Amino acid sequence: MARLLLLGPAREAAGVREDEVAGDSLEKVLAVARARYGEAFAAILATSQVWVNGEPAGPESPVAPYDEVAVLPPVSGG
Amino acid sequence: MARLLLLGPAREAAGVREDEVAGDSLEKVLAVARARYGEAFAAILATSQVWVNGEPAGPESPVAPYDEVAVLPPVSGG
Amino acid sequence: MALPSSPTWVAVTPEPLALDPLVTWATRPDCGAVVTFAGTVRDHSADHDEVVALEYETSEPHALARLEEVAEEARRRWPAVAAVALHHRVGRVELGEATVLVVVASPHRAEAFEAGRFCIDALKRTVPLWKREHFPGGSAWSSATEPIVGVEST
Amino acid sequence: MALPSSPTWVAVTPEPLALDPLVTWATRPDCGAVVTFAGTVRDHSADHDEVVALEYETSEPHALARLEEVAEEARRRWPAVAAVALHHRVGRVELGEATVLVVVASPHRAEAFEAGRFCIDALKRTVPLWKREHFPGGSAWSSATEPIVGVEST
Repeated sequence: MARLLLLGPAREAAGVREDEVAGDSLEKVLAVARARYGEAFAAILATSQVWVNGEPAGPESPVAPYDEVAVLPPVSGG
Repeated sequence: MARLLLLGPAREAAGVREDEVAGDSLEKVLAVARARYGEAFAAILATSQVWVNGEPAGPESPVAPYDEVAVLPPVSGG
Repeated sequence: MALPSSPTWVAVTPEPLALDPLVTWATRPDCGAVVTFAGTVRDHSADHDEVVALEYETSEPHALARLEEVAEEARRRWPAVAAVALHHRVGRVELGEATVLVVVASPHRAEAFEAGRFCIDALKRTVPLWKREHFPGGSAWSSATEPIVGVEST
Repeated sequence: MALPSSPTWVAVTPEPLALDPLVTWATRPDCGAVVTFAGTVRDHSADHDEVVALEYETSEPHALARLEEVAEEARRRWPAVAAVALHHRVGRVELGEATVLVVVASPHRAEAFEAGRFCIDALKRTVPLWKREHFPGGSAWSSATEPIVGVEST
């Protein structure tokens, strides 16, 4: 199970900050997340960057157990 | 008598910070100062700006009693 | 928030920020210039006529890693830069308080100004931070957002 | 050094300088950016391998008038600038201490950085201040000098 980290508006839309999700590619992990958290989350995910273990990743990226999948909506620091 | 204000290296070369000098033009006031304080002061005066009552002034500028004649060598603030 | 021995000091903290300790830390015997930037909470925003506080959310390890990268990149672009501190508040920050501090020390002022400007510009685009605006009667995420990018692309 | 009600605060003082009170003063509810510059005493100079302190001499009324003019000119060139503080030490300043502080607050950061840079550059060329360098065994006027010019020509 990958560890999901949902931040800012993604955390709010999902109703949870950390979760566990099955799937051996980023695409599969995110499909599970979309199904689990619903449309508001899916809309935010569509505009977000996704990191695997702190590195930007694409749909094909492999995901191993204990990998951290972080969903980062557009940022507003400073 | 004009009031002379000698600053920084000009003060040090003259040995005095404030003095009184006769003369109804800047040229005359500075000639008295040169004679009074000697060559080291004259050398510094040659590279200095001179203000009368806080405004840049030239040799022909009139100087009235109680006017302040300030000698400002090149600056090094900051 | 222990003082680091290396010349980069990054932090995300729920505590109020103060400049003087950072400037004292950044000042080096061989440096004559310290430039700082403080971002502060404004009473209005693009979305709301009245803002009473901001509230920042982050992932601390990811934020610290990116802040370190911003400092490294500043030093790579301006090698004379001697010390860089990047501190960001998290949690609720009241009107008038500082949300972020950038401190850059260098031998001369030109590179301190340039590197300071780079650091705050890069921080805003590369560090995982999300801002909620609190206004009378509620709160909402700021709409002043940018897709997060890598430090190398700033 | 009483707090002024106008948004310009200039001072020449023999007391140590601190940034946080100036930044607190400069921060306005409608401003989100405060840029500061601190000049500090370096351990060497163009003239001396070892410098232990600086000593500044001025004419306080003339220096204050010129500092006011620098602040006015910054506000004229960057009308969004909301608050400007320009404080300079006089007398002896030890290694590592700040000799001058520039603080500029404005709604956005671009003009705060630009106006801050302008203020320190203009201050150095227009304000009557003279620096002696103290080194082991003696002291001498700094040779890093510029003819004093009017603020309008900076």
